[in-house]
Amino acid sequence: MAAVLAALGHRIPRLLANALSIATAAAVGWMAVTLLLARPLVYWFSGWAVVAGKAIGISFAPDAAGAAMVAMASLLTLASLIFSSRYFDTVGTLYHSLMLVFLAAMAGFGLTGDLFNLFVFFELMSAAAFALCGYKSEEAGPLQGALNFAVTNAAGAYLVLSGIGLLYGRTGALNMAEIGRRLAEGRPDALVTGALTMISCGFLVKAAVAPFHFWLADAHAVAPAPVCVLFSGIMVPLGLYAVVRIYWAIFSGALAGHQADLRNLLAVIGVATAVVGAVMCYAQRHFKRLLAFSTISHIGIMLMGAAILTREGLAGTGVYAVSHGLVKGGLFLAAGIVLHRTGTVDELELRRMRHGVSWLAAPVFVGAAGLAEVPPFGTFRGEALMSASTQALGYGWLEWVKFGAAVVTAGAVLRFAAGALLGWGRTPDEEGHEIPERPETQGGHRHTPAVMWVPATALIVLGLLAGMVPGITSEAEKAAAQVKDRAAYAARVLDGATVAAAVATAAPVNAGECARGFGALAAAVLLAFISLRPQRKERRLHRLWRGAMRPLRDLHSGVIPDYVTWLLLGTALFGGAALMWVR
Amino acid sequence: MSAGTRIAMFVLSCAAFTALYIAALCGLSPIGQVHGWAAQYGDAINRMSVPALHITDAVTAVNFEFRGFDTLGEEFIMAVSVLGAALLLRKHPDQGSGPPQDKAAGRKISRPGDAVRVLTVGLVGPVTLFGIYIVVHGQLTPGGGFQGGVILASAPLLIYLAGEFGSLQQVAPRWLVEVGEAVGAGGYAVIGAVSLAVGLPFLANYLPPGRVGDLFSGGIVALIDVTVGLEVAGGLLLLLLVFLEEALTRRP
Amino acid sequence: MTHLPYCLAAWLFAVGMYGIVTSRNMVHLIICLTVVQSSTYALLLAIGFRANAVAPIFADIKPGTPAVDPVVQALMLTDIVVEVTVTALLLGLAVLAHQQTGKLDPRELGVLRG
Amino acid sequence: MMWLQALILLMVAAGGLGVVVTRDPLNQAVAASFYGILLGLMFFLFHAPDVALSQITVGALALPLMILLALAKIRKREQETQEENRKPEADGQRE
Repeated sequence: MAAVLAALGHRIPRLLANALSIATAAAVGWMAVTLLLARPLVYWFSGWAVVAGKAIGISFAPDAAGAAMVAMASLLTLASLIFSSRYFDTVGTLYHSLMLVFLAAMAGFGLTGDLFNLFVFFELMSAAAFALCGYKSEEAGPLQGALNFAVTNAAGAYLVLSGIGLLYGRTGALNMAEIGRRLAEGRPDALVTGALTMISCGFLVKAAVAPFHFWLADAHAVAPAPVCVLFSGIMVPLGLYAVVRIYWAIFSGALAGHQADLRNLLAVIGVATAVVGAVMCYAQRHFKRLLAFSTISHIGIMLMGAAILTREGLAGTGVYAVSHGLVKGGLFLAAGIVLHRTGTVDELELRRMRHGVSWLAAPVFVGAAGLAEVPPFGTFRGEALMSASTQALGYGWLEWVKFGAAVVTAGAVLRFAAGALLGWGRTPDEEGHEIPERPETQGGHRHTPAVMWVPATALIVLGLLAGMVPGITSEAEKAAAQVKDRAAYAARVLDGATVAAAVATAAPVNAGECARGFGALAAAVLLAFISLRPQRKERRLHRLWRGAMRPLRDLHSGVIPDYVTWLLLGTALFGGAALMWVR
Repeated sequence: MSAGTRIAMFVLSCAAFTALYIAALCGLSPIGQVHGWAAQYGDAINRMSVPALHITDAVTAVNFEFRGFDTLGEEFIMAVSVLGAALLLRKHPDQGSGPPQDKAAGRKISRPGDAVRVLTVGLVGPVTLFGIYIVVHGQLTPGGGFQGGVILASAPLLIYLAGEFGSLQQVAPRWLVEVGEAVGAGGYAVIGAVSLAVGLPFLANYLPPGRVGDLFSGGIVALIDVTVGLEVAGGLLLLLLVFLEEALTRRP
Repeated sequence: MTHLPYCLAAWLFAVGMYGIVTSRNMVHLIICLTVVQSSTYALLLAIGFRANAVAPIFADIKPGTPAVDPVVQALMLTDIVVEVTVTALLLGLAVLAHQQTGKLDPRELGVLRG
Repeated sequence: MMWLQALILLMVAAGGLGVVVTRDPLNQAVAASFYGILLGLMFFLFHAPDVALSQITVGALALPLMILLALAKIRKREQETQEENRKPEADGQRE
């Protein structure tokens, strides 16, 4: 318990020096690990707990999944703070305070057991993120990216709040366990599906799932690289985490008869997200924007894993999310180094100039292998976990979509590493949009300080090692079982019941999966190779590709009214589909 | 997307969304007729706030006691957006900074008359008093740290309206406002942490509840009320000052 | 008829969204966003309302008198703070974006495309 | 439900529409302030005096003030741009 409280004590980050803020992030991480290893507990703030079956106060109900998210958040914050200690020259304490509040918000978001409290932390996270995104306020790009980000996410937040209002009007409760218990007593109707739609879509905006994903690429392309690490590595997966959490804690009882319908709906959204993300990723030449679209694609993969609604699927998603966050964080830091040294992350410009960052190609290659789900990366272990139950349920085709998305995103990253960093191949006449950008740092461009390359490579290596931690899959399965068990969760929070330890069977890694992983890497290398060698014969192919991409590119217009229209359309479709189940 | 496509798509999806929303709303009980589980949270709090806490304003009881942790988060949202605004609107080295001068649009043309100036400056005192009154009576009557804080923040702005930007900077220099805001936000957390020190859960009430209707009833709620008042007054004033300086002095 | 007050929430949501989608000025768009947010106030207020009840202030009335739900009112207070702060941040961003680009029309800002 | 409450609901509904269709931001700031007062009245009539008080202070006071300050800044910048545009023209004529 002391751990939770101490985590809160750190919310007074004011005028902190570099060292102090790094120590704070490390301390929060240590506490999260303590929570992770401890048994699930419930902590009631203000000392008001349950009176006659009604939760009066606000509770934190951390379990392994939530604690793992917090540990992840603090690890990534730690890495980006170390990275930025030499990164910005005009670094003020404002930046550190914002980063720490951002971390505190993510921690609260991962641990809380109260629906409205979840919303409060969601808003706190958003407010800090908007400000961090617009950090380079002397340029037009970051401001526009932050505006797009802020307006769409604020609209999503109001959707969430409306959904919370609906649930409160029905159940008179704000505690997730209690709402779940009350909803399970009644029949599902338009209110239940409406609330599910509004809350899920609101959080899916944060998770950047198609068609709510537009803001992400804009925000990531322009936010400072260390901030991108947090956005891509943990904030976006947290949106997905919230959807998983509210579905299992609140709606799984009431909608128990509609699991197959929900599975189909989420799988379709996941496929759309993975495909759009992968294709757009390949079409980028701005490295940060390329990585941003690859994040969208990988969120689609994670959504497909969670959509299966099985223990293995959830556990796989968790392992995948952790490993992906580490690898993607490392790649964004690498992008930050490139920007620091050369003043640009544009593929074509980098190819034309002589730069001293060719060595970065090595970690980026390794990172790309991580995105391609090659063993022994954590992404591979996660994918292997997901695929078993996906195939058992007859959704084998999803695996092919995931395979394709992994190949294309990894191929695009490899293309950047080989083409821009090593200068291999010929210049493709690919036309992406240029984003005018100033370097984020001033002075000292001649060398790369250790505080920059160490975190970057360390994150990628950690992503590699994550797959080799003994027992990671069985622990993840135990955590997933906890998340899934609505009745046990409610009993723990409302009745103070102790949790029985879940048993998990460690799935052996089979050879087919390994072959699949290496196959993906081979295919990605092939893709990168082809795109760097435009033969005369293939010119026509290129033109065809560009023509086909035009409409899709045009959809990503950077215009807020468009984004909001997509938001409404997506919500209406989701809600319409959900309403069909109960009619 | 062309404007036409956008509107067409919007009309379709908004109509569908609104229909779904209304369908969901019709699942609520008729207005004013809430009963059963749905009514019990509110009823329980209405029942408990006077006997258990000696707080006569149940909304304040929820805000600062039963769900005090939400309010702590809310204070941090306020603090973060002030930080954020300061970060965004900070001066960049390449932007020249002249001495602060009043250059808001239209202000050069008409200075307010003496009578207006005397009146607005004269109002500062009563408004400040009223703000303090609203803050400290939070647990008794409608109002509290938040509402009172906003009123307090508006008092120094009256000075600005009277056309005295210079005096505004003297009355409410930025560092003072910043300190007030920091004390407000930090104070809340410190009050909560003291609960831990005396062996209670975070933010639990450790002071005697006092007499019903007294100014210092409600235990730590009265204290929290004041810190929230400070935080909101400081935060809002700082936001307005940032915007004001932005509007008055910054040159591209 | 008994559900009509709830529908105010749906109306405000739709109207605010209409404003955002058709907006030609960032400041206008941000104000429309506050209208969308006010729909959540309307919803929460209607949910907490009780017929034949008083305000949840027991200074002058006997404790135990039927009163409206204080919880949603506390939520609305939080909501209002969120509104001010998010609006302030957005306005700051819009002002800065105008400084950098000289444009306010959300349809013309597009630096980021494709 | 009393007729007064029904009336204020209708007025808020109309007020929301009014804020949205007021396209000029300066007029809209005034409309938003008025809408803030309407919302405050609505809270008051639905037995939420705490919320009413904060809505009136925020919605009718703080928020419009922020909008006005933002607009003042934007207008100033526009004037400067116009002056800058005029200057090169004048220079051009001199040559």
